[in-house]
Amino acid sequence: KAQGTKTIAVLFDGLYSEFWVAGIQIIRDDLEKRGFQIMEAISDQDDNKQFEQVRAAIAKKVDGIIIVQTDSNAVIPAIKAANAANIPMVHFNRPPAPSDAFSVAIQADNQKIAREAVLHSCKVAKESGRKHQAAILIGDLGDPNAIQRRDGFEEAVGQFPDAVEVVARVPTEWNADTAFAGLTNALQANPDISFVFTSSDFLIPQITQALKAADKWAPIGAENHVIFTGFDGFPAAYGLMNDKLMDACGVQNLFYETELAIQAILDLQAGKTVEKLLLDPGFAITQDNLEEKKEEMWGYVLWKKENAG
Amino acid sequence: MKIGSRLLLLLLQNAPYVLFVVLLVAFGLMSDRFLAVANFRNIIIQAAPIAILAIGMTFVLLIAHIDLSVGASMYLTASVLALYFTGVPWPVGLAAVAVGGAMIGLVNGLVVTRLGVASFIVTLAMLFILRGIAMWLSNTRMLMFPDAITDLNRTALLGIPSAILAFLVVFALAWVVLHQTPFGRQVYAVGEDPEAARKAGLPVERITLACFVIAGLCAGIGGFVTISQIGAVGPKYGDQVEFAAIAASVLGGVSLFGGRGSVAGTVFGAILIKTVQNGLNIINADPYIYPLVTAAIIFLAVAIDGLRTRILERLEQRTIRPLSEA
Amino acid sequence: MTDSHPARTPPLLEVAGLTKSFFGVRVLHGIGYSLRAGEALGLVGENGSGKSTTMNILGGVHQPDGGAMLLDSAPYAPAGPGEAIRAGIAFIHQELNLFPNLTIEENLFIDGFPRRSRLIPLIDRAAIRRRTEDLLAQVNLDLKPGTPVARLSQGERQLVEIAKALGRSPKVIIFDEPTTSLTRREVDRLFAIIARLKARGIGIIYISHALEDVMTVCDHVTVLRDGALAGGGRRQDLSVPAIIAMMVGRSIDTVFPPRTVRPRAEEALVVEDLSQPGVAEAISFSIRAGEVLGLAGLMGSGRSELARMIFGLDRFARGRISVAGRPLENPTPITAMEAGIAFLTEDRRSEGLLMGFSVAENMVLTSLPAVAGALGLVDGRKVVDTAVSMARTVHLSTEKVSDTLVKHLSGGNQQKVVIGKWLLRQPAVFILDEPTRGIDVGAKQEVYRIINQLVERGSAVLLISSEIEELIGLSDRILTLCRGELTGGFERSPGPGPGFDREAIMTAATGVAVARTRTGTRDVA
Amino acid sequence: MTAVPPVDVERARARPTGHLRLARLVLSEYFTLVLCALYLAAVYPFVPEMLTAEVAANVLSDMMPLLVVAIGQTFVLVIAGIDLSVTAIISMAAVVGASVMTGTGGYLAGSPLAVPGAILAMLLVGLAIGAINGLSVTRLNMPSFIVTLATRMFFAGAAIWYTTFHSASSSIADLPAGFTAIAEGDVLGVPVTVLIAVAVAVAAHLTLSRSRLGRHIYAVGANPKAARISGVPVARTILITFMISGACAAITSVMYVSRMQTGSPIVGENILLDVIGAVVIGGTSLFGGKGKVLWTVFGVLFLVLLDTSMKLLGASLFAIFIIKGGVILLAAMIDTLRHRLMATR
Ligand SMILES: Nc1ncnc2c1ncn2[C@@H]1O[C@H](COP(=O)(O)OP(=O)(O)OP(=O)(O)O)[C@@H](O)[C@H]1O
Ligand SMILES: Nc1ncnc2c1ncn2[C@@H]1O[C@H](COP(=O)(O)OP(=O)(O)OP(=O)(O)O)[C@@H](O)[C@H]1O
Ligand SMILES: [Mg+2]
Ligand SMILES: [Mg+2]
Repeated sequence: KAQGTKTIAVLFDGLYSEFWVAGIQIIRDDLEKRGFQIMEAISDQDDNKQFEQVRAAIAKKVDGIIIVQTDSNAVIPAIKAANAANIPMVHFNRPPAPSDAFSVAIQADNQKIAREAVLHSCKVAKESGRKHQAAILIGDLGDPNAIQRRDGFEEAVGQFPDAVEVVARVPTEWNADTAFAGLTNALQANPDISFVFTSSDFLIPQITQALKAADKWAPIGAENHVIFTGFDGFPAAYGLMNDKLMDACGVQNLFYETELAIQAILDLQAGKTVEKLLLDPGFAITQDNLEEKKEEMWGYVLWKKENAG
Repeated sequence: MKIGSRLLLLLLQNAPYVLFVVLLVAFGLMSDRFLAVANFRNIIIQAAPIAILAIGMTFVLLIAHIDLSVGASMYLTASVLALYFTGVPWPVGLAAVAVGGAMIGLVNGLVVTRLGVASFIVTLAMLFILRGIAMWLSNTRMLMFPDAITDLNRTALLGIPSAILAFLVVFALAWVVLHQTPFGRQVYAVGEDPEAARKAGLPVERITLACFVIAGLCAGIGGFVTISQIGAVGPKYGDQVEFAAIAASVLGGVSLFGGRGSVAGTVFGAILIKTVQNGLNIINADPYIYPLVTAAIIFLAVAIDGLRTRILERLEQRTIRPLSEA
Repeated sequence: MTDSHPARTPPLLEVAGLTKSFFGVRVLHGIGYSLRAGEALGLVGENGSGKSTTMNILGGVHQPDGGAMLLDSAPYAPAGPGEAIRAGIAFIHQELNLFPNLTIEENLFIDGFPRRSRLIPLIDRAAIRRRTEDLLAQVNLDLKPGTPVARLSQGERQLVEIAKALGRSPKVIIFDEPTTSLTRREVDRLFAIIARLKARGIGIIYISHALEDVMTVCDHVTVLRDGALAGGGRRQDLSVPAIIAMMVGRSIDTVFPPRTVRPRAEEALVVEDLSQPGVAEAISFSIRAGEVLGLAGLMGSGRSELARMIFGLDRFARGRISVAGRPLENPTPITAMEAGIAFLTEDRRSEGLLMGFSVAENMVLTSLPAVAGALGLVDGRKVVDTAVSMARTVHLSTEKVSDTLVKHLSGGNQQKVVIGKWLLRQPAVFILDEPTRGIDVGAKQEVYRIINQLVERGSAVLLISSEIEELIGLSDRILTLCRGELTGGFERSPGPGPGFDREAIMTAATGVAVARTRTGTRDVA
Repeated sequence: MTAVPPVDVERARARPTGHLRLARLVLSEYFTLVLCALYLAAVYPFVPEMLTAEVAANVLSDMMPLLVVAIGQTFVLVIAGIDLSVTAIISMAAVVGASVMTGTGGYLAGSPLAVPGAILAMLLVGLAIGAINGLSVTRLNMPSFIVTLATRMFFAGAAIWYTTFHSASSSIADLPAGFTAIAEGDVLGVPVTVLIAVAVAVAAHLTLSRSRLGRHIYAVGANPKAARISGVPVARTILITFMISGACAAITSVMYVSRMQTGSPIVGENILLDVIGAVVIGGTSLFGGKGKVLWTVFGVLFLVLLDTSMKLLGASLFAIFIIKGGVILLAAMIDTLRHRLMATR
């Protein structure tokens, strides 16, 4: 291999939302700063293709692999292949299923984060003193993240049966116009919907459009405000929180996760022992803790950068 | 002919509409919100983009070609609009995506006619290329559109929402072009038999080219209506809509082998598909069954159509001797 | 120049030295002819002699490699069909060129609709309706302009093509084999129309294998052989045998070769009470081994339908079929073939052959088990051997059976391939539907010879033909079919002479209600 | 579908015979193979790893699943049909097979019959969906494009739904070692998947080129009317063709599942365009009557070489999209030109 420079393979399963775009960018910048070469590949949610990418990386004799798989089970052969080639592997944001293969995972607890964010909104709902009809925008049913976020949502609202009733579960297939149409139709069927959770902030523009059309786009405190919970912590989500249009948002700590991932690779290369699972607790940002927590929210940092220039 | 078989004939001839009515009744029974005027307006608004796209697709299908690139074309033109036409008034934006779409259609058409490559492959390759370019330009980020465009979604003219208006205009134009202009009739002739059309002195290449341009144009316009509704585009934007557009056309009776069908059927097909999705939303169906129900209904509609053609052929078969004698 | 009559007026059209190659093969070697206004020129020659190619050049479909054309004394070199049409050349193609999905009026104006105004490209529906009615009247066709062409019979479509040509105010009209799918009465009607066109000063080029027709219609005849001029002249200086001699390079004297065997006693095919509403009514007949049964009838009388029912291609409501004494229940093509029936369809192009495939592949398609080797896999050697020997049997012009694609063969040779593929099965019953349609005299002779060989080996033949002479020349018995019903049966009378009463057959074939046949042929439910 | 563009006969001229060798190679059916070689030569300076044994082995094993499903597609394209449902068949077979043999709650968990039972179930899924496609085309008179579009949508959704009944996560794991050995094992150094794919390819080749069924398939693809009149059981041939495609997709599913050691409902979801692209690059016509298994082998090889080189280059997703699209387009254009050239000879 080229003397001196080491190569890290960065294998993502897609760049479908700003979270991943920002994530890969931070990792890329950081690695470059540390003098690594990068071999990038996107699997487009095809675990088989990603397995082939891992083998290509091994053939290329990379010095470490940062991977985002689609399926926690299907990635295990790839880990084994990396183990056999003695190349350290770190999972960014999604852990693999338990197995005897060795790799390090950085995990954001989607379900917990979703639950916490939604719990805040449920409390808001309960305090309002009336019962709210709720809609959830569910992600692609083949995507485990989407499933975990949905489950977190269901757990939270399950604790407030008299404040929140789920009347619409809208499948979006992670598809903007399906989401828009689905929410519009749900609002048509249930004009009283006043509680919305989206499994990803990337649907914010469509939700905005649908709520505006139904005359439900109003800030907190207004009669026709819809209690709105996001997930991911996008810049747009911060913007809405700031404008009092969103009540809470589940935030994955992107900076922390990228930092953990790169550190883990370095430690593994140096032969240190590293925990198999490094947790990003994530957090729910709410109207209550917005000021104190916003610096930890990656979306805020990007938002600040954008709105500065 | 007997009353019974005449009734059967009538039913068969209108089979897709019968299916539609059955669906309406079924959803209506399951939710009292379904059969509301506002909801039908919703359905048509939601069907508008796909209907516009499918109208363009119909032109290409009529000449026995196919365009798999319309979704990618939508994504690319929308990305260019968001990136390089920020702050323009919406008519300029609309013109930009329409012209952009038409130019992509022109490229498709030129490769098909000049180089003689099968349109399936040309437009499949274009799907990749256009999507790739759009991702490159946008750096796979979500692109937002200004209020000037997103507000259109809530604008109405003479009480007609803008999406429905756009759809009506495109539909009316397409209908007139196909049925009342020389070009339209020649499209049907080329679709039936390109070799015969060439021998009859028709400019087959020019007509083919024009159909691809129209498909591209409609992709641009349909895309514009979509972005006015959803307000932002990401890398999944326009994914697989070519299949929805083809399904809408075929549901409406357009033949994949050229020469048969009409835009009226296509529009009906688009509305049928959106009605199913709307109905499932309205009755809050289990998310897992959406694709199952949608696929089953597309399947059913086309199956009925196939059976219908077969039975109609039999019923309308040439007879050599009067039937009453037999 | 085809002949040397005194030049009264300059010719309308002059063609000299046309050459043309396809895929490096010369198919035209310097063709020339001339045509005067108001005259008809007959173009005859064997299959593949270059008639259609010559006319395709004139009609702008192909461009010549060499040679020159003058139209109205001005150089003429059309780059495409549109240009030829605008120059005044109307072309009625061998394979009709209509769009069944459009209406008659749309077909007539497909290449140039009248518009409502110069600026707005909207079709002037009223104008095309008026003009269509006028044109249809000119060809005596009593149909609504808005009728879809899909509903028309072959003969009606032919007339629509002529009406379309007339709509262009042409100087020259080319007819490429216009009568192959017309009834005798329709042919007569066509001839009357051609006479009127000539009277209007239009030049006619008429291509046909029916030499009697050519002699009836044309003032001059030009004969092609192998893409070169083989002779010609004024009609009154020529005779049919003389033309045939020029065409094939030798004289063919006995048109129907004599047969030495008599039909045997055993019945090869028995059809009883075959009925299908609207198509056939209580049809019963039988054919003996070694017998040729002719089936006469007007176009559209249901002969092809009858054949298709026997072969299991069309369904029937009632009736029994048995082959060699064994009943054939609910026939499908597969069971019919297993029972020993072979069927040559009237539509060679779209039903008889896989045009893009080789001669060998086409021939063995019906008898794959016979060419199977180890493991039941097709044995390439056997395929070639089988095809080569069959190519010899049917006197096919090529022996490169696995390299020659069927679409590159002439019509006559294509027909030999179809016949060959059925002969390989050694059928007990061979149904031949229009076996000589569109093929030249030489090839016809070959087909007649093959039919004789077949019956001599003991096969039964059901021969459907629209050429009554052919039926009379070949059949042992003739049945007539009219509107789906058998209306007569005729035995060959022994001894010299034609053997059948031509008039009686014609009368039986037209049925009683002669006047009603045209409307009776079609009854769209 | 579109009609085959007419060959421009008028432009055809007898050509002087020069560069005969090259011309013959370009015109031969090994053309795609030539393209592969040219491509390899072109990218070698940038990715020298392409010619290492390890990458060659990767290319070989990456080819196998794609090859098997592409062979099935070849059959369907030859009868002038298309099978868009193959990806859904792969997914459906994957989850059904996994649900049969998974150690956690599988129908045959722990039984020695688990592995054969699962493979059988997967094949049955493929054959059954193929039969639905085939019967819809023959009995219901539906165009194959729409039939398989609908079955694709249906079974892609059904696979995801089915998974929810058999696993708490989004896929079904804990598969027996006997099954995962298919992807990992080898016989005398030859990987089992290669053996399977070669067996499928040889069987398919013999079927298409030498068997009665093969002749029937070509005849139906070229002209169904003429085929019927020549005694070809047209409906049955079409049905069998779709079932072959379904079975091939199921075998591909076996390979994927054993390789990923997971029955995932989205496995193979995105490979449709690769499958059809590979077959068509190989030279099989979308209009029926023309196609060969060998061509498909070359087409798949070409696509996998392309993919592998871009993986090694670490090309970004959009670059892959653009290059892949461009190369498919270029290959199709060259193929068309090649046929024009051939027509003039
Ligand atoms: N488009 C074409 N491509 C290749 N060869 C052709 C083409 N058209 C005609 N030919 C060949 O040119 C020769 C002349 O054909 P042409 O159709 O002119 O014959 P014809 O006299 O009209 O025969 P027929 O009486 O059967 O109609 C034949 O050998 C034919 O195979
Ligand atoms: N009215 C019609 N509608 C549709 N097709 C027609 C019609 N008339 C004729 N045809 C088709 O045109 C072709 C030839 O015409 P036609 O049936 O009149 O001749 P034919 O088959 O020789 O007659 P016969 O039935 O006496 O054998 C056939 O394939 C027939 O199916
Ligand atoms: Mg001819
Ligand atoms: Mg007939």
